[in-house]
Amino acid sequence: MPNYILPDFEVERRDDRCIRCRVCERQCANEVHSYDEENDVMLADELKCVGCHRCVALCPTRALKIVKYSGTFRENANWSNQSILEIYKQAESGGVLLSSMGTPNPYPVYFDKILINASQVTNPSIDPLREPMETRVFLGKRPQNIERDETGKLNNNLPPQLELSVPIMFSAMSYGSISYNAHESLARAATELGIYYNTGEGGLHEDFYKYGPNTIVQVASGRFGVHKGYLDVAAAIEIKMGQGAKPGIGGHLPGEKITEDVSRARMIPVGTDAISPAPHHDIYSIEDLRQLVYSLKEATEYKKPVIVKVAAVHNIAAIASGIARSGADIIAIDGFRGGTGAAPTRIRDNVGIPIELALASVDKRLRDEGIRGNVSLVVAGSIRNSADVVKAIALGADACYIGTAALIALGCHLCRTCHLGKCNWGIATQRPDLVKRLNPEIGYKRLVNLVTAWQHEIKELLGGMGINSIEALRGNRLMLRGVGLNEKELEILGIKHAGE
Amino acid sequence: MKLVEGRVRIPSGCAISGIISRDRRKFTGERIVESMKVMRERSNGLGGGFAAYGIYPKYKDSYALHIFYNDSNAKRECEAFLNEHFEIDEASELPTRKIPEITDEPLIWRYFALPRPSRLAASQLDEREYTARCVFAINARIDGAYVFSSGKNMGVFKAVGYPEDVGRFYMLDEYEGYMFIGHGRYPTNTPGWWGGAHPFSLLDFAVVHNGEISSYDANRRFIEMFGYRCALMTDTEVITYILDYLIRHVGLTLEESASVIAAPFWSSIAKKPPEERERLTYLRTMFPSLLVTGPFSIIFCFEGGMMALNDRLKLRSMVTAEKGDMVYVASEECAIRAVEPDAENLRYPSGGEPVIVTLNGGKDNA
Amino acid sequence: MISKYVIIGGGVASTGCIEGIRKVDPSGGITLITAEPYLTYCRPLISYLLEGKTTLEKMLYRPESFYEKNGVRVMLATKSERIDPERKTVMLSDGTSIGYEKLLCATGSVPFVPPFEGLDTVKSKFSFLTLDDALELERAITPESRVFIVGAGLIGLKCAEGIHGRVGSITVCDLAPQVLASILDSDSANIVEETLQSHGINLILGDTVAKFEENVAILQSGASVEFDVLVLAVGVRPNVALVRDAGGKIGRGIIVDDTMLTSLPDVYAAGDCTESFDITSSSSRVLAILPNAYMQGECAGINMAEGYSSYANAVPMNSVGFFGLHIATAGTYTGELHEIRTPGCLKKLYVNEGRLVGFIIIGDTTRAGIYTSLIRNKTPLDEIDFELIKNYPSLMAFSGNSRLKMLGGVV
Amino acid sequence: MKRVYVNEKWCLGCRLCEYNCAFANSGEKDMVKALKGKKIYPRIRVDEHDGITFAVSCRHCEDPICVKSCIAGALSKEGDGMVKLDRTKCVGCLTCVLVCPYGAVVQDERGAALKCELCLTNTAGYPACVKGCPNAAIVYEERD
Repeated sequence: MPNYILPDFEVERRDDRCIRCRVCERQCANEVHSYDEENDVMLADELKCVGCHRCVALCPTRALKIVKYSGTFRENANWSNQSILEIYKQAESGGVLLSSMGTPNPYPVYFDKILINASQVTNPSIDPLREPMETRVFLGKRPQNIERDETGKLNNNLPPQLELSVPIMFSAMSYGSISYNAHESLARAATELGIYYNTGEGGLHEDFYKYGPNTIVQVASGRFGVHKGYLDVAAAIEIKMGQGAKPGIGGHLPGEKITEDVSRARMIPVGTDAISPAPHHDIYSIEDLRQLVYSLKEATEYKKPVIVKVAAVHNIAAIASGIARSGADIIAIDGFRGGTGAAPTRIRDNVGIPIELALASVDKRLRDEGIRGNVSLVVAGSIRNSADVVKAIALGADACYIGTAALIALGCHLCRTCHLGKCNWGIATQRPDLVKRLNPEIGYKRLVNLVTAWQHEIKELLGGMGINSIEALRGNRLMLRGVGLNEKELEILGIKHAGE
Repeated sequence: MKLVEGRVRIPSGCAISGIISRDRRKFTGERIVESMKVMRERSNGLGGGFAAYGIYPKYKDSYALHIFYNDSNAKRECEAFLNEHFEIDEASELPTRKIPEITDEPLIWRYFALPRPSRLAASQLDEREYTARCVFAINARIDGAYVFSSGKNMGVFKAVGYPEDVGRFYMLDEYEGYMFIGHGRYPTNTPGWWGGAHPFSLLDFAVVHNGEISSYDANRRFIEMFGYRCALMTDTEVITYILDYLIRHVGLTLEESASVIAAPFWSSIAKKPPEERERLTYLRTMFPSLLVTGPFSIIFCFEGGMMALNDRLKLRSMVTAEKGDMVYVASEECAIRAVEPDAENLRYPSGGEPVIVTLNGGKDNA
Repeated sequence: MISKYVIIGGGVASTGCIEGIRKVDPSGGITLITAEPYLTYCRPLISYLLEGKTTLEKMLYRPESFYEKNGVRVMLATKSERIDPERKTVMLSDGTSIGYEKLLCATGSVPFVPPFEGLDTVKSKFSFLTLDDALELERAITPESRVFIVGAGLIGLKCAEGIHGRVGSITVCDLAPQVLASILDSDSANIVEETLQSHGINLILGDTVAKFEENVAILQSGASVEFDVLVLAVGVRPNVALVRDAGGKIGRGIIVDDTMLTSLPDVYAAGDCTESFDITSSSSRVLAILPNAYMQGECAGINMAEGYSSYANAVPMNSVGFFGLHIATAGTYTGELHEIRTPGCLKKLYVNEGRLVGFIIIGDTTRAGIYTSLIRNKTPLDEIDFELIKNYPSLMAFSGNSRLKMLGGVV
Repeated sequence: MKRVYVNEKWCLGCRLCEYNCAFANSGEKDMVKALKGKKIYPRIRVDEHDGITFAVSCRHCEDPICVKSCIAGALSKEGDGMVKLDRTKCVGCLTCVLVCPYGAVVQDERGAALKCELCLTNTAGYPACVKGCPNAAIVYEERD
């Protein structure tokens, strides 16, 4: 069958700088580079290049540059290169197109159309270097009433809470979709930071049980790796109903990623595909969810908060309100720009709604119904920096999940080929020679640095607003203004336009 | 567009003062006016007001409703509503003194009323909650009518003008009470309307406040889940509602309420003895959205006494002093000296430390 | 006069001894008595000196300051005549004597000169052991000289390389049918012989001098060699006289235990004058090689200063090059032979009772030390991947864990 | 003393250490100028065999047999514990190569001995192999 596919990238090698150390060749799992002994030249097979920049990053003389392939099809306003390319691929393969990470398509990023307030004159901004600036949050239910004992002393009638030093958590990424070393990096960082990471639906490797107090374990439609010990060791349990990148779609981890260790963690045979069904086959409606929530609470003696994670879809507000009444302690909403290890391209790029709008409408709905205090809201789906965190919290979130940002901190270069399992950065792969490229000793420090840096920035932004505790920012939409948004968008976001 | 409370958020700096006799000894409103006068600098003539307690012994069991009307239609509509929900003992114009400094006054009426028993029973609410809801209803629904005082045996008097002029206008020198608070306003943009002046009051709760809180919308959006409607978009309003919610609905003590709205920092909580630590952690975890940040100093009054409180960083000035059974709170010491030259035990309460004064023999809680 | 420590002989064994003593005793007085007029220099370098690869200054084994720093009194050009173990004194050539508490005899070796007939008729004849030998030889040679070297061992051949290019011709003869008979087998020797011959050095092997007639050497085969300068490099003998005369036990060399103590009380010996136990052949031999001398000296020094050290795993070994061709050998050549020939490299590994006991490498000697340590540590080959490192020595042959130990900690 | 330690668990076999070493000891300021078109003689070498890779350089032994064996007195154990090679004294006999149990002494283009001196004797001042290792498989630290 003829192959009409063009390369995505070109390898530009400055031969005057190349010293033939062949690091590029050794480090490219896609086998783009090779050395021709006879003519003493480095060759490149560009069709194989995914633009992960491993070679560029390691080239000691900066002789390499990966650039977008300059040639194009005869594209036009309607038929973009991408659309043409996809048709060629499908005409060749007859299959569903797969891709990884969040959608690259130019949908509006509302975070970028929201600006943050600061104090001038009428009230003082606060200098985080001089005054305490608090970023600690607790996630969980708040009871309706207080209780006192006979002496009038307040009883602690709070259900189990998650305490976060900063309102950021590492979102669900399963062991299998990412490597052992990536998991260890996340677990260690979460522990050091006093936050949480999430196992995703991959079970929990026995080596990581020691990080249990900072671990959120996931129970998803495949129920992989779920057993008493798994639930008991965790700080919280997350029921995954959906994922922003692929709402309404299950998961599929190809057999080659099910290695000895992965199979043990997932409790499935080595080499078999791990398929998570689209729905939970014991949850066909909200009351079924309630049953699962409570059976998990029963199983763990009501000692752990239960999180329900859903994808941001059109009627998310109603869904969230349902969940809030289902006994869940925390609702996690994943926006459609969220990442994935592998998803059908068409789904990823066309299904769901942006997290900003979903969050705004859910927060409003829960308040209108007077039940916002029943649950905490965690949002995900492309939180890219500390400003996104601040905006999300001002819109009404209690905390944010970061996935892609964490992976980038670990070295991910967003080449979006996780599903190929040949991650040159040792993250989205199970190939031992690639996995070892991510040394958790380095990885966890980079994650700690990232979150610490964001925490500093959050404090700066809070101080500017004259706020010295993150609680006072939650839902504080007056601190936000929109730019270039229409009336409807402003109304949904519940914010004023800049200048108002 | 004419700027009006309720349409725009109006931050403002201010002067506050409060005087209480713990033995319920009565004194005239002249003193609070004198005390406010020396802080004229802190106001800009765009709002002044007072709350006076124990001034209506004759009707001490009825709710004294002070209402502004823009016009007689508003009055007619509102009185229809009142008659429907209340038995009114007396309705009269609130006595005022015409002075050049105070102009454009609305119709100002006063009603001594009690809920109609049939209605009250039907509502399945207690008398206070019933009355409060009626107040919200009028302020929200009846255009041009605004209830600015709704407590028993107390009254709020406020207007656009400097506090001392407002005091003369309302003839405060002719009222006798055991507790007064005053407020002089310095809004950073111009309000149109008398209702926007302070104190802000609900039932027998009245609050005067100096500051601009940065947590406003977080507090507002949370408190509105419980039936409150922040019609004025002022800090004073939301703080009053927060205290009303915590005290009247949740049932926290004044100290506990103070530990919620001006919660100690986690770092200082960590240093407390275990039991105290647990209590404070509980309150912060239970009511995170009622933490009030940004600068404020408030005096919160209720029938049984008052609480003075600063924001936890003490970003606004506030002084307290005593003389005999009298207790004084003010933005500045001079405001106290002006009415009590030999005031004793002058103190500058630290941030988040509530100063609670209750009437002798009275219950130590709102 | 009395010195706590007395060392006779100025070879590297003496340096080893000084450094050994100082590891234990920072101050005890040390006296070094040497017959040579020089501070300790690197004897094996004399051929490189002639070759111009080093200089007199660089040949010093330790910087001049070394002796003062270590509180060593050095007596140059002083011959020790006799040891009196009862009185614990050493008589010197100048008639004086010196008392000791501990004595080290490191007298090295002396050239062995066979009683050739007519040797006395040869005017210009030299040994090639000491610096003076080398300097005298250098004075004697001219670009025209025909140099005849008797003995194709290390000394003879190194001498040949040293003067190569500075003389008219060089002829080397040896009774043995090959060169370097003491360290190479015949076919590895062949490679060396080719290299030497390709550099114009004449080899006469399996033949030796019957008699000298002034400038002519008549060989047993009847052939004759005309020469201007004669170098006698037939071999060396341990210099055991002092200890023997004092009644000490002598075998092939001075007999010492593994603390380097001789049979005489407080008299130690180290270096070429001793015999040591070769673990590869499990026999006592004279190992006249520099590393051995240093290590014996150091061991003796430590024990002399009442520390404890034992030196019992001597391994014969040599690393030497001729005209760029490298030779590395160690141990004994018995047992099962593993031979690897690659372009420019011949490698012979000898395995006995599951252990590597010796090897010969001609050519690329990269990482030969890994083989040597297998010999020294008597590593059982079934514990490592021997096949893997036959071609190319590498720590890869060890298990991950032992490698972790080797590379992970302080060694 | 601080030594260079390799951890094969994290070694990627990329060989950057070899090139960084060669560069650091080249005396050049620019890596391209230093190494372009040249055969390199690094003092650290990476071994590779079915999936296992690790680098080896001088261990700076407490009791260095190479120093004792050097027939030219060119190798010495410095006060700071570093095993130093005086290349002006070395005559290239390679006895050090014959005795080093780690195979850590290598040869330069002239056939003379060459070994790691922790970049303390060149301009780098800090082990270039360590600084340049992308996976912290080589570290420079105190151990016992």
